[in-house]
Amino acid sequence: WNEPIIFELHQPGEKGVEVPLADKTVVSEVGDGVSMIPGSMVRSERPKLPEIGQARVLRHYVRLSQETLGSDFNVEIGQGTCTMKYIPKINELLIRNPKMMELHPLQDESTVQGMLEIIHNLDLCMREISGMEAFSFQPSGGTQALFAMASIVRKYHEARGEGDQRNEIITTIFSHPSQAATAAVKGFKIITLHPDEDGFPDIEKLKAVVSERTAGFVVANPEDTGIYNPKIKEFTRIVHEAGGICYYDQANANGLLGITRAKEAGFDMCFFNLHKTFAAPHMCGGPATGALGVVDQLKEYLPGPIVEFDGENYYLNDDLKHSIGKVRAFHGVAQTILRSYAWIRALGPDGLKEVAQTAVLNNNYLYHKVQKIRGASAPYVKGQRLEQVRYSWEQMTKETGVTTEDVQRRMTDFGLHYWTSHHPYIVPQPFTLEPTESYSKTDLDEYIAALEQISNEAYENPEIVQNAPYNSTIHQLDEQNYLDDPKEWCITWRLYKKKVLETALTK
Amino acid sequence: WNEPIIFELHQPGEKGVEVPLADKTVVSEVGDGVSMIPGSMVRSERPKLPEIGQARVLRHYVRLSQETLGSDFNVEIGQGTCTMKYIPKINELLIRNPKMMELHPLQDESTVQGMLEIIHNLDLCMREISGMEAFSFQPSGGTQALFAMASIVRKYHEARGEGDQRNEIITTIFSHPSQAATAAVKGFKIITLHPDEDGFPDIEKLKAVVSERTAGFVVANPEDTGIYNPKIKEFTRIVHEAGGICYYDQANANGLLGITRAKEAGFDMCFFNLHKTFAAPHMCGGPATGALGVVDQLKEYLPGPIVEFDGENYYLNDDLKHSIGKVRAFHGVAQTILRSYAWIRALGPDGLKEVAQTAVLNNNYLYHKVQKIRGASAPYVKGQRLEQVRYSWEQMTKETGVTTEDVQRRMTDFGLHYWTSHHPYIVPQPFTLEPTESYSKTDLDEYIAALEQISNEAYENPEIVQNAPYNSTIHQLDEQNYLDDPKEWCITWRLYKKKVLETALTK
Amino acid sequence: MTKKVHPYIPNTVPEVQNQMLKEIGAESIMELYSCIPEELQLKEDMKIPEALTEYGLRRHIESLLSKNISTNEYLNFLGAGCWQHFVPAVCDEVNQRSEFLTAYAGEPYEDHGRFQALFEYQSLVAELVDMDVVNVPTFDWGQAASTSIRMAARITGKKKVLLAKTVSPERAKIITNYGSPELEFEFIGFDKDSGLLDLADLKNKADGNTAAIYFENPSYLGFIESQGTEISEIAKAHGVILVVGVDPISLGVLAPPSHYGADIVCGDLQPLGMHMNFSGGQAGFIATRDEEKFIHEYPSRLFGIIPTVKEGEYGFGDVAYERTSFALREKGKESVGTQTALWGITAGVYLSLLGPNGMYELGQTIMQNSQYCVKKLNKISGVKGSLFTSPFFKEFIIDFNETGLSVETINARLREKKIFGGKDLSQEFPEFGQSALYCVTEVHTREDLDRLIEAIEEIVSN
Amino acid sequence: MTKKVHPYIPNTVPEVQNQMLKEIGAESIMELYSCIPEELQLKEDMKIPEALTEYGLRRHIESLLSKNISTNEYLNFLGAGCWQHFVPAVCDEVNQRSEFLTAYAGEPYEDHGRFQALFEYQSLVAELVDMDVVNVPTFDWGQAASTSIRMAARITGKKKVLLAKTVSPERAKIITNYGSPELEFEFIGFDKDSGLLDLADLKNKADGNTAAIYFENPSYLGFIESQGTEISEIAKAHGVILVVGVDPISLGVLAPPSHYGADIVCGDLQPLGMHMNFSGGQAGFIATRDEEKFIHEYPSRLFGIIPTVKEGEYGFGDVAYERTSFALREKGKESVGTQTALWGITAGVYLSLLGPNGMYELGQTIMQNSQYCVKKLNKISGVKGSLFTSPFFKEFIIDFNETGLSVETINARLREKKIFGGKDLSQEFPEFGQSALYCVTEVHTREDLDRLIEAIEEIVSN
Repeated sequence: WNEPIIFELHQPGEKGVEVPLADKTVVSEVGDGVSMIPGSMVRSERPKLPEIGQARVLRHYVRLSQETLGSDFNVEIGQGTCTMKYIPKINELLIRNPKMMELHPLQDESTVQGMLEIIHNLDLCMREISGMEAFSFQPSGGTQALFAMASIVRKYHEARGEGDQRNEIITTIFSHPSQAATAAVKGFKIITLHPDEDGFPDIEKLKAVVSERTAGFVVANPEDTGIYNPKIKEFTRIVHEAGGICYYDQANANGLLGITRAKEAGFDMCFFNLHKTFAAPHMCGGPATGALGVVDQLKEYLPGPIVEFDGENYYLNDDLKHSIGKVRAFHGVAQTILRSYAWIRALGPDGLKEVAQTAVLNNNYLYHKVQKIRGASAPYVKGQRLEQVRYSWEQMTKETGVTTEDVQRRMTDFGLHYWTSHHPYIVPQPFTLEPTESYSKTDLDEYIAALEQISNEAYENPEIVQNAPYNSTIHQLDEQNYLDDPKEWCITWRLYKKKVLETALTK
Repeated sequence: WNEPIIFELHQPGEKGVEVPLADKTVVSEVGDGVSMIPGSMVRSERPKLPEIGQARVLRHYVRLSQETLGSDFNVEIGQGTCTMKYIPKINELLIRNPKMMELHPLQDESTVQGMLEIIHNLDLCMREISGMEAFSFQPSGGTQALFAMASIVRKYHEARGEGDQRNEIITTIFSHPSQAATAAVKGFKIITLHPDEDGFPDIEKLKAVVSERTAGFVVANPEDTGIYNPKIKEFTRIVHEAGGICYYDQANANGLLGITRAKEAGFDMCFFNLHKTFAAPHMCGGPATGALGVVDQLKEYLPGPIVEFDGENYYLNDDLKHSIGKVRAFHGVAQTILRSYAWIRALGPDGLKEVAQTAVLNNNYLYHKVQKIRGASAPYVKGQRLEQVRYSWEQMTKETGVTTEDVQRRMTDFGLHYWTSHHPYIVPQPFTLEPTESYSKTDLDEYIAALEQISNEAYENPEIVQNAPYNSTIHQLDEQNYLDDPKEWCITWRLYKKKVLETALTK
Repeated sequence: MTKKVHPYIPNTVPEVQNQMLKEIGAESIMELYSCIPEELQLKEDMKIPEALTEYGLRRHIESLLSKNISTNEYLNFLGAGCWQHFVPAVCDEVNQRSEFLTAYAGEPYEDHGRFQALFEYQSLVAELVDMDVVNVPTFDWGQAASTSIRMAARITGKKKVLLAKTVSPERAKIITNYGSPELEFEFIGFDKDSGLLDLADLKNKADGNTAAIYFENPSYLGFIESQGTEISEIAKAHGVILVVGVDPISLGVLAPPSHYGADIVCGDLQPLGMHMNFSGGQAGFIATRDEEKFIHEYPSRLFGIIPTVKEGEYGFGDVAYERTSFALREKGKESVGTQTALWGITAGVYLSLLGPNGMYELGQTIMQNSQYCVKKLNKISGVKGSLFTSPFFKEFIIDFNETGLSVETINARLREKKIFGGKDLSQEFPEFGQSALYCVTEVHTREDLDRLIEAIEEIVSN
Repeated sequence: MTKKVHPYIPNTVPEVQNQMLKEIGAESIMELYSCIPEELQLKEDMKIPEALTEYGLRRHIESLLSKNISTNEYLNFLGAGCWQHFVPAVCDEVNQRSEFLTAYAGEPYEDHGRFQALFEYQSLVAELVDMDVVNVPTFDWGQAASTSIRMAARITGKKKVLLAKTVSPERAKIITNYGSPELEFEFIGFDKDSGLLDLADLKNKADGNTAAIYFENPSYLGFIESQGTEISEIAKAHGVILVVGVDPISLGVLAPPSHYGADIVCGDLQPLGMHMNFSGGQAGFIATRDEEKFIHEYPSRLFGIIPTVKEGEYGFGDVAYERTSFALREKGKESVGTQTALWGITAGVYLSLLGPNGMYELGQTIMQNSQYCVKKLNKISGVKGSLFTSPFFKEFIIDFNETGLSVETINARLREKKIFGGKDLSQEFPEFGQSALYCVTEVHTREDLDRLIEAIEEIVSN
């Protein structure tokens, strides 16, 4: 499809849908309704939205959907760290129940017992998986969960009178950027540990930075390299001894379910991305859920309300003594809570463990195969990878000039995703693959074959890769300054009309 | 996508879904259950279905869906006679209600009052639209409705003791092939009238063929040429005077809603395709509904049961004295009945008339434009077209060698459908366009532009058209004898394995 | 004509209409209707309620539907040709995809996916019935049986058709209307204890004028017809084509009719992934061997796999198109039109998901659950769990004659307990007195079955 | 480890696992876990119920959900930040498309459609608020307001933030937690009769240290804040950035805050096509002028339209990516991650469907319906339909103080009549005594409103 921008479909007079109008009796009672608006607040011109018939609006968006590569459509292992797994269709069907979709969050508790029970049941499951003792599902994404945890750390030290003194949060460079960013928003100074030469967080560096200023330590384990830090319990001990809180970014938990837990590793808090490990869909980037679990001691700090059970009824407890308040409206993303609960129930305890084991098996298979591809390598320690690996094309780039961004565009031609890594590129020419448990050996072999072919192309005829894509929805972007020059960028259609179309006319 | 055949995805041991197993108590009571099967009836080997994980099955079918051009995705005016109109999404949402999907047809009437009311309400609407006096929605397609009408014709004459004598049905060549075919199944001799030089059914020919053997007359009006027979009332009078029943194929009714009706034209029966004129989706070719309406005198001949209302409750009346019995199980395609009822209610009487008027306007606009395209023409009378037109590329074929089949393949490159016409090709190098009311002027202009471009290509470089398609999901088919030679045809994968794959191995 | 622009009709915008009329050279739209004689033009308004907005429509339809009670709300034991089975969510996802939903009769290029999905459906059902050819599906089992029988009549050139008396009476109505006046139908009796076909009666009636014998297995009444081979031998002896109707969901555990001599197999796809939809989920299939005499008698479309000009690429097309009414009008084989393609695709999805083992397990679960139900019912005084002595699959007749209650009464009392009891057979089979056809499948948990059993016990003992 | 193969995990097939292990050169999967110290490995089983089949899961979840009573079943007048509106079916169709549902963070090539849909969403909301820049949506209104305020603080380099006391208390909690410890918050009072911001108090508190003033319009309490221009003048006088929160569904009839001087506008997209989902439908937006100082302070992604190497083709990319935490970690602007992209796409679909006239008509219907409700309520003795004298949009406070009944009691009695009454304000605004915040929208028919009014009349007069 070569689908225009929606504004280009404008045909004055057309209509996409008829809205409900007020009943005649209502109109005869109150008139036009809008005369009540104070003069200063009347909108004088209608918004310049396009007017388009319903069929054309639909056609536009379904065509755009076909130009979007959802995980239902490809061997989605190229978006490493994102844990792109199979999204069970039954769960999508279950959330379309009006008794879920049409609930208002302020309904009396007696009328939402089913929903509260689902939330509570998920809480119980998450406790088993993590060893934590209370969960909040209010944070609606990993970033918001990290922010909530940073808030708890601050509140905790404030409650103990150390709020001003403890103003440092320690993290590692292979952890998600949001760990550092959210702690900084919460006013903390960030200390970032770089890995040792094998790719492990360096315990000596940790020892060097802890102090009475240490408020907390946040880390992913395994990190985005897929390397598990076996000394994690020592790390948490060191931080605890310095008086800090240890919190755990479990975005990379997919290889750990039923294998090892936050509690035993010494963490006080952790969060899981329900939209990653727990098979809720990513929905182009949310809404999502960062399930936030804490030990008993920190329960009173959670954002409220949380769901509790009194043996007979489920109820909302908003009476948390040290609560940080709220991080998000009402109760979070209920559909995703339901999806993840359903997913856990479809797997059971054995199934969850098989998820982890198969994810690790798949990843190690891939790891084994990718390293055999000419020009590709996996920096740091040999082996010891769990659910994902950050690879490098450093050698290929040196030898052929083909970069990881070139490979990225070329992978599109195979109908596959491919992601490099978060910035900064500590690993040169990086790419990160996470096969999860959802893909079969045949699927993995297909992905590997595509990488092999591109490597061959790079060594034989690098231009093939550099000029890609060929079979994508669009051709290579002409970036120049269009995205970074304030005079050129066009963040909306009205700016495009002003900066590009009208300028072109006057030329 | 280059998606394999589903059997090629087979991986022994994989599983697409877990079926419910019997409870332990049940098993302990009855054992394995299958031992009860008499020896002669045991299946000794499991069926050779493929074993595939759920995600891969889904991926396969959603990819195939993307390789299918539904009317949601294109300016669907090229499938003339099919009345491809906008399928309102609200209706699709309404039929997914469990109180519709999960009804059993034999439930007690008291538990399906809502469904029966919908059927009855639709009946009332259809009576207004047609002038008929009772409807059955049991026939699940136009063909089945035509068959039911042929059955009623026979039963009617049998009831009057003329069953053997009246064994001829008269039809016209521009009517749908099923009119003739279903009457033939019902044992009638078919008399087909060809048009006069202006494309009208020839009244003199009709007069010449009616006799005491005439059982019935079946016709579409307008026919598939889009030409309305203005003498239709005379036709029905002549047939009635000869003692025959007149029945009306209203597959082409989209230009007539609120404008003219079966009753006034003198018909005794008619049917409408709910999946055409009444905006139910075509679903790749069914399930569908042929809504069958009759005058009071023929009500007792309908297939049973029909829905009636006693002023308080809705009930099923299966006590029809001369009923032909049944043509289809239970009550027909209830979802489609609901859809069409919803569509009528969304439009109201004025909206229905606007449907007809706009369909006719759109068609005449297209008619006007297409005739200006080099090499294209619209045979027969000038003007007087209602909702569709059968065009001809006769001139272009003579001048360039490009045939209507070549154009058909080339149109796929524009992401558009294009249909030639039913056999036999009375109109040479035919194509049939029916724009309906659903497409905007812009949409029609887009379609016209594609035809114009192809005409230009044909005159300038015919090979472009002849070697098409280029951008379709697949390349040109290599037909040879693969479809008509019994040794070559492969109607299932198992035959393909036997005839092609195994033969290739032994070569 | 109102000035309101409808969301479904873009060209109701007056400016656009005027522009188009100008282009055409017409004054008004009604001018375009001049070909319709004045006397035929409708003068009055249609008595149809005024238009509703989308929201108003939704409220209206939902309030109507709310008067229904679905089988999600009440426990359901009705079957008799439309059955409640587990529908995998992936089936719904695929058949609700707007591409499949709104496609129709496109060509092998732009509709490649539809052709492939239907070819695969043919291939998957072929494995299930263990035959080489399956059609693009027709309306329902009744139509499939009717056409199978007419195919047999054309092949043999004969007119007499023998139907088992235990064939579903509704289907028998469809078959006889579809066959008449050309064919003649006779019924073959059955054994009152076992339900099995009366072989003596069959031998008596089958002769050189017989085109086809048709019976169903498992039968409409639930029992398993174990005499397939014997029936087939009688058919062969007279050159009769044996047509067998089958519930495809039984074929994970039961032998497909091709194994005991059926020439044509037909049945309903509804159990394979279709919701009941008040009977909107029916779809018929026909299967035969790959022999010209069969292929050339199919009225349906048959999609075949063929190569394209690109090496290794699959394409699809119509096999032997020239036999159809599309090609030959009344000279074609019966007729073909819009039938039930989407359900064919769905059945394909279903079979791909379940695979050989799923089909086996499912058959087993159904047998276990239904046997459990009968066993427990037998313990209720006055109730006979299964009227027939034969083994059964999924359905069975409960004999209530000894309870002194009519099935109508029992069913009314069951409804009070939120249960839909089985189909009352007293009209169709008066010889069974007060008996009802119950359907138990994999959707019934033990708790569901116990609830039924307790309810019946309570009703009959009061 | 069990031998059962799960449908979600293809590689649980033992033969395949063995083949893969062999390839890797490992003996067992647990060998791959050798990097996890023994002492950290979980020994006991997790206490989670055993796996359910798909059908069992469906029964389980549906039985839990059946304990809920939805707003389809009861008439609902709750709003207060999550509102019941008409959701066009096309919105659901688009956001349930499996492509959009399961996509994530792909590149501008293979995810071109996602980029375009989000760019269009930005562009459509930009027209609604009449500003030039809109972000890819964030979590909810609370987050959008929090970030808008922090943007203002970064731009001005100041720390004091003034919040209207009528800001939603829940949002105020989010804002203050998000702003602390860096920012200082003070509240501005309101007029008890009209609800309007106390301009004197504002003048008093606004000074050279003030980064931002934030109020909402229509306010949380429903009234229309008519002093936009005056507030803006006070802000300008001190170089303060004016942040206004808005319910976007009001903007067909109400002036957008940019028209009365707002620098940053934020709000919640939920009314624009999202089902309530127990609050799962929330999504926040932020809009500003196209000025570098604003753009560079957005933490969110901003998609821009750019050319491709092919003439006339559109492509999309991240504008000023370097400001984000993706690029700079803690040096970036706040943080960015998975937020609410699908709701952004949906809001775009919604606005495309309604167009300018639909948005106007919708606003009008809401005003008419809510005014009707207040007018009728005023006729009930002891009930004051609207506590404030100001005009309102969609929500209003019913004053029950004269009835002698608590809101809690009234709501309980309303539930008996299958009505969800408005939100009890006695906790958040004790100064209003027994008052409740009611929400009336286009989903309420006159019959619905009359039902409410009659119910209240009956309750308070007994």
